[in-house]
Amino acid sequence: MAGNLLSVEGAYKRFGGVHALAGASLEVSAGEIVGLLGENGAGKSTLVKTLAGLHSLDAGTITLQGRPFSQGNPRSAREQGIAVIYQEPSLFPDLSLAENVFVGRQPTTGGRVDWRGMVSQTQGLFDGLGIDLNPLRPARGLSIADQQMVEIVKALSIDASLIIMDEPSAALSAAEVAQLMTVARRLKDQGRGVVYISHRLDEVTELCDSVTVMRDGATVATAAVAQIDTTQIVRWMVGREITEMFPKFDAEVGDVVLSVKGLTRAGVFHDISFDVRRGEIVALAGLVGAGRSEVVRAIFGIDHHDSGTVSVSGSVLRNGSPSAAMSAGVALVPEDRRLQGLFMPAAISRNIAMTVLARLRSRLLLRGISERRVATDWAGRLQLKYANIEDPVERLSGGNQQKVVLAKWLATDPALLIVDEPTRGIDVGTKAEVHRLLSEQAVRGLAVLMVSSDLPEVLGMADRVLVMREGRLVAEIARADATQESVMTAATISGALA
Amino acid sequence: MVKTSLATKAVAVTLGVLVIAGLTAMPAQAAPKSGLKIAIIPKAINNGYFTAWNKGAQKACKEISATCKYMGPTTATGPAQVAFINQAIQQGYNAIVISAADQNAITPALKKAIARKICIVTSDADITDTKSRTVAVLPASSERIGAAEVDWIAAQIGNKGKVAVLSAAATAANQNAWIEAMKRQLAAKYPNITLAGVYYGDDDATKSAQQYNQILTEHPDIAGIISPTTVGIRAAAQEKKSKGSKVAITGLGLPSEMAPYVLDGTVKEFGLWNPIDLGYVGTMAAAECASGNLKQATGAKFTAGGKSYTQGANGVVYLGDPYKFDSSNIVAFSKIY
Amino acid sequence: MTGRNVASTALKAREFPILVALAAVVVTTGLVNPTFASSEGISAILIESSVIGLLAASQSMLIIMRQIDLSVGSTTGLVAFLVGQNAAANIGVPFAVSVGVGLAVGLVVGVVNGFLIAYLGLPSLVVTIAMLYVVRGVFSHLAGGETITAEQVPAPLVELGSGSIFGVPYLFVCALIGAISVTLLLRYSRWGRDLYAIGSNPEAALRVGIPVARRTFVAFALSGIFTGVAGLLLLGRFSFADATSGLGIELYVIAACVIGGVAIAGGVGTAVGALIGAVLLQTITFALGALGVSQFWQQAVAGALLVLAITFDRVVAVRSARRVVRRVEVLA
Amino acid sequence: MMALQRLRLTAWDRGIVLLLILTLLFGGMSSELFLTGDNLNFVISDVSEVLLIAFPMALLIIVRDIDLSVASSLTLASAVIGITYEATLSMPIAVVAGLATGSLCGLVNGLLVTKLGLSSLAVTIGTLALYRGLCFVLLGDMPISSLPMEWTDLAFYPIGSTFLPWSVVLLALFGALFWYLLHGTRFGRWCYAIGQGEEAAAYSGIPVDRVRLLLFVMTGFMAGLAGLVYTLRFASASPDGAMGYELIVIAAVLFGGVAIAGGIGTMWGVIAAVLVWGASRSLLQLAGFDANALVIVSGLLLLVSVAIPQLISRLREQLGHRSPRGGNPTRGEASLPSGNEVVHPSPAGAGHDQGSN
Repeated sequence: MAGNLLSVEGAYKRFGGVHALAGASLEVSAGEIVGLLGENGAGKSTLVKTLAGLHSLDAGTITLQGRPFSQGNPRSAREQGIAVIYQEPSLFPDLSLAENVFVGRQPTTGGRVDWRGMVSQTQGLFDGLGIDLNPLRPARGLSIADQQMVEIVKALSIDASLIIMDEPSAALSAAEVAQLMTVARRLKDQGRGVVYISHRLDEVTELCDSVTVMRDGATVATAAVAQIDTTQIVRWMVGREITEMFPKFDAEVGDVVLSVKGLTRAGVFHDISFDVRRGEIVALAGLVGAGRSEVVRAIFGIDHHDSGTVSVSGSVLRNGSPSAAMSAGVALVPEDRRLQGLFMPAAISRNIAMTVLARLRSRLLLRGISERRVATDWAGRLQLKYANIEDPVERLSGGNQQKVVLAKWLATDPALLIVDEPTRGIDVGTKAEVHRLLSEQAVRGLAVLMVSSDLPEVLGMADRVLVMREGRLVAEIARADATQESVMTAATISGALA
Repeated sequence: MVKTSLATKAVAVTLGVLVIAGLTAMPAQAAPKSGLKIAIIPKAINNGYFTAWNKGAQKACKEISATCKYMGPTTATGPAQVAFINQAIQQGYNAIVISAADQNAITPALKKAIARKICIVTSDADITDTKSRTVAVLPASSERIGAAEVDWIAAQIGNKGKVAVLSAAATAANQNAWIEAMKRQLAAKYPNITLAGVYYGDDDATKSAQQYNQILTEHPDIAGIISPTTVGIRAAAQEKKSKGSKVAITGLGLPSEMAPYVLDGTVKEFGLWNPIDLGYVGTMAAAECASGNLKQATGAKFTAGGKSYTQGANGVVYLGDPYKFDSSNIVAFSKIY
Repeated sequence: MTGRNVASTALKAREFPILVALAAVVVTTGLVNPTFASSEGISAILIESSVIGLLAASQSMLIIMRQIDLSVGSTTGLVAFLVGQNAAANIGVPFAVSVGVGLAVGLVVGVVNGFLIAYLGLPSLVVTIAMLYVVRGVFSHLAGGETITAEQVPAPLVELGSGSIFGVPYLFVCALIGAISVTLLLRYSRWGRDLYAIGSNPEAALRVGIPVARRTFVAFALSGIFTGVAGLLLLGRFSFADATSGLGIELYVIAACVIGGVAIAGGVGTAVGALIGAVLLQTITFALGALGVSQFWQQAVAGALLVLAITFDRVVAVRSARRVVRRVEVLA
Repeated sequence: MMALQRLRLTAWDRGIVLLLILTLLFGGMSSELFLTGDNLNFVISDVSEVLLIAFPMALLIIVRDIDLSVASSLTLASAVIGITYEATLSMPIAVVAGLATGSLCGLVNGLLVTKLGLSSLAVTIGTLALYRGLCFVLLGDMPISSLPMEWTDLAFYPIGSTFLPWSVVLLALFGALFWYLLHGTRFGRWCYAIGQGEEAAAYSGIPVDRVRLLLFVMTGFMAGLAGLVYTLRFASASPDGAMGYELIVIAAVLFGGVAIAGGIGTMWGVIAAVLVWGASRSLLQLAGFDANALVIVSGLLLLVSVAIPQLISRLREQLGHRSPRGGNPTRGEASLPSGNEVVHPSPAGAGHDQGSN
């Protein structure tokens, strides 16, 4: 191919027993935007990390601008011309934007940091991309979109020939996505290669020249965008019928358990009203940043809401009190497992028993043996794979960690189970187990509210799909009517109605 | 360089006699037992004044063949001294000579020592509860020390103007007693001298110097500063020397530390008793007590270094008025302590 | 973007309100008690601020990178004592040797701290509390009851402690030079910028390839050298040293940094700010006296002001963060 | 060792308890004065205040906070006790006033930290100066020593015919109480949880700020209680008492195996550490070391207490063991079984019970 920039061939990478990459390939030409697609766990992020210099391949070749790419060193990857922009930017909040762009390699004149030069170079890069930010302002308080822009500028400042954007749009609003696309096109016009990773197929088809689809660590298809449609892409990504994956049992739908009325938190979400009934799995869909996690956080009481009510089984919950929510029978499996869900250095038993300590006391004394008993019981029920119930939970795999979080909450015998991104970053096998578990809970009579960005999961599991966009509830779609298209349309296009 | 006056010689000789007397004098009555174990506890080790104090104590010990251990805390607080009182109790010392860093806090510990038949003598600084020690060997009565310091400063400033006091810690008992005496002396004898304030340097060189500057900032018209503590007067003298102020400085200081300031005119005169004598007499009293020759009783006498000392009320023994140092005698004394 | 703007933005940040507070204290107190604001009064404040100020300036470097050094008080005293002792034991020793001794002692403590913290990964709070005791104990043992008095102090140090240039005491000139050089180092060298980056987001710093351990080690070593200089200043300042020199000043140093706008959470602040904080702390102490506040109230009021300063700083920080967010929201 | 294992101590705590036993044994052998009732009475009295404050300080550091103002709170409580007694001539009222003062000091710290979100290190450096200043405001240059004999005698005489000082009653009572609180209640589990992950704790329904506030108040209260003991022990209330105790307390707690980064530590370790500290001081003193040596040893003990676990973990890494936590895996309250591995490579989980009961 003329102007071939990057070529990855026959890439293999194994972590322990897991084949993260098993014959992946990727081709990028200068001046081309390639969409890299695949489900969670398909190997995209391993491939990206390899190109960022964080991993080395077990087998396979990487050629960059005709030369072999030297792997395994982030700094060297950058020097060879690859810049990676992650979904969650990691800037230095106290440093100015100019410095964030140039951190560790500030321009110097005679050994002295050339602030003026640095600021004007940054300003130049900002201007070149049409970014309206003051290079002297600190990064603290920037919106995610602006942080992404700074990361892109950072990539440009090292004059990267290949820029990889790992789900850059996940947390952006529609207007911000448009701006991002403009920037991406400008990069392309400058003759750079761009790899664009996204779950939003409409974005990919709009922006990219070609797509590469990965599944189970291997590249399954590469095609020019002009020649294919989204249905084809989804088929490649999933590789089988979606419904097979999701064990959905018929549950008897009963009384209203959760009733949210006019819930508002200024600037975050507005006038949210919906019900969830016994035996029902309701999905809260939408783009990241649409306010879904914020809504469930407010329901559980982590955040205060400004107006509206949350009632569980008929009684109104106290605003901003997780313990009140817990005693009313609400359980929340949070979005960020490591930070919010688990005490990583603590024992598995401690983690599972944490929510039910009040019940474990026997004769005034909280005994470790009762913690272990309840933990072993739940670990068994959830088929948790562990060596010792007192091992620190950080030794478990991601999927098993998620089971610990589920166990911790199911142990409270909740009436309402809220799960936020329940299968993010979990291998396919465990993922199905988690889904089966959620279905079983619904059958047992729990009300389940599920926040998910994983569209197949939403479609496969939910009895009803609620769609949020920019802090508002914009659609309610019954299971029968829920399709990729109907949900995505509601989530992305303003003015669309269900 | 400075001509040694007759008076100086006389004093030097007296001191020498005192020292020699200790070696040669025949004890008048029953001699103290030999082989006593005596703990010498200063307010804090690592302090030049108490090093001199200990010198006297060790001298006494040598004379009576006692084993004396100099032990104490690194910071001058009562509670910190208690650990060393306990050590003396555990190790079966016969007597303790202590300069009380706190007039109250060490009393319970001293009572325990007394219960173990250990003789307690306070030297240099006393405690409030006079029943918790046999005798106190103190430099001079608070009245005399306070009055003398006021007299010195009055002479330097021409009996009028503002003076300030730069003291040690706000809780230092002997300093507070002297300051009260100073106030009485001012009221009685010097109507034209006003007391601008009392400042506390906590016997910390840094803080004392800062307090000196604070005094000058607050009272630019200050005529004199009395610092009844060796750390304070030295810090004040050094500050005056480096800043070139005209304020008169007096108080209680160690001749060896103050000599340069007296010789260059920074300080005209100041005074002190002899800490070596305090340590010496205190240790002798402790030895007498431990030998069963001394009890607390007003009017009772004991000898040390050939000199007889009489207990006043509550077992207090004063060594005599503070001695005044000036350019005529400082050189000779600076070699001694 | 012009250089002037760069400079003004830099100053605008956090030091400005402290300077305003400082000016306010000086002016109001000066109105009540004119000698306070006289050149002698101000000179006295500057002298008293010098040692703490220099220590605060070098401490700011550590706090900016989320570390702390509580051993500085002990080390400063030790340096002062050893330099004096060395000069007294070797009469006629060149002044450069005295300086060398001081800096070397400071450097040794700094290197030990730095090694334990940077390469063994021990928490700096614990290590430096431990070193506070160890250094103080060794110091106390070496010093015994010995005092270093004026005639033992090297003459240039005595001159340093008492002289002034254009009415500004030499001591403060030293502290100012120290603070400005740390500020410039931290502002204009990549090395210095790395410290801010480490303090602002340690994980991201590792990710962009900043050698965090090496930076930490060198910063502690450098801070040790500054502590050595502070010891020389202390000796010059008082022409005196004994086993209690420098006792307990570490908390004043930290307080000066906090007041001077160096965030205890790292990433923010300047050495000059820390020096201004030290001056403000000292000014308040003097002002309370000049206003006739009783000695017994002074510490309480100073403590209350310190708490207020911390609170105020936090409130301002939260406010400005909120303002930024709101502005972004309006733009979006 | 079996008995110790049944107590479910982690490696570090076991080490400290072992060190305590060794110190006592060595002390008894090297000096006949050391294990006398008299000396033990003194050692226990001498550590009373530090130990009383170390109990809550351990919890506070476990939740990743710190209180540097404890010595000042202690002295302020002592001052209030003295003044109230002088004013009312009623010791019970004075004691209540003292304890209330301590608690109030803690409450102020806690409110500043939790409500305003300030760093506890910075706040308590400020209140350290503030509370100490208030002591001088209250007492000026006049320490109060006119306390009733029947109370000061409590600190003076041992219990009955034993050698134990009366402060042992408080130490045992509050030691048991704080042990129970940390190891036997939900509240204790919450403390560990907050220290191990504050956000996860909030997501587990733990009232994080309320727990922290309560711990600050407890610390203040215990400082007040220590103030009472201090006042009685030295039969006086003085504004410059207990100088520098804050660092001793913190050093002792860290020496006891509580990680400064939070989430790790046991009450056993802390109690043993304070006793080791007190015993070794006494031992050194009896052996004729001077005060300077005591200071150096305090510092070295502290340094060793953080360096050794770190070195062990490095060593384990080099030997190819996987370290469960970057920090100090051998000190894990949380990583109890891995603690076992350090001493006994045999599989853990031999049915022993958690929480030392």
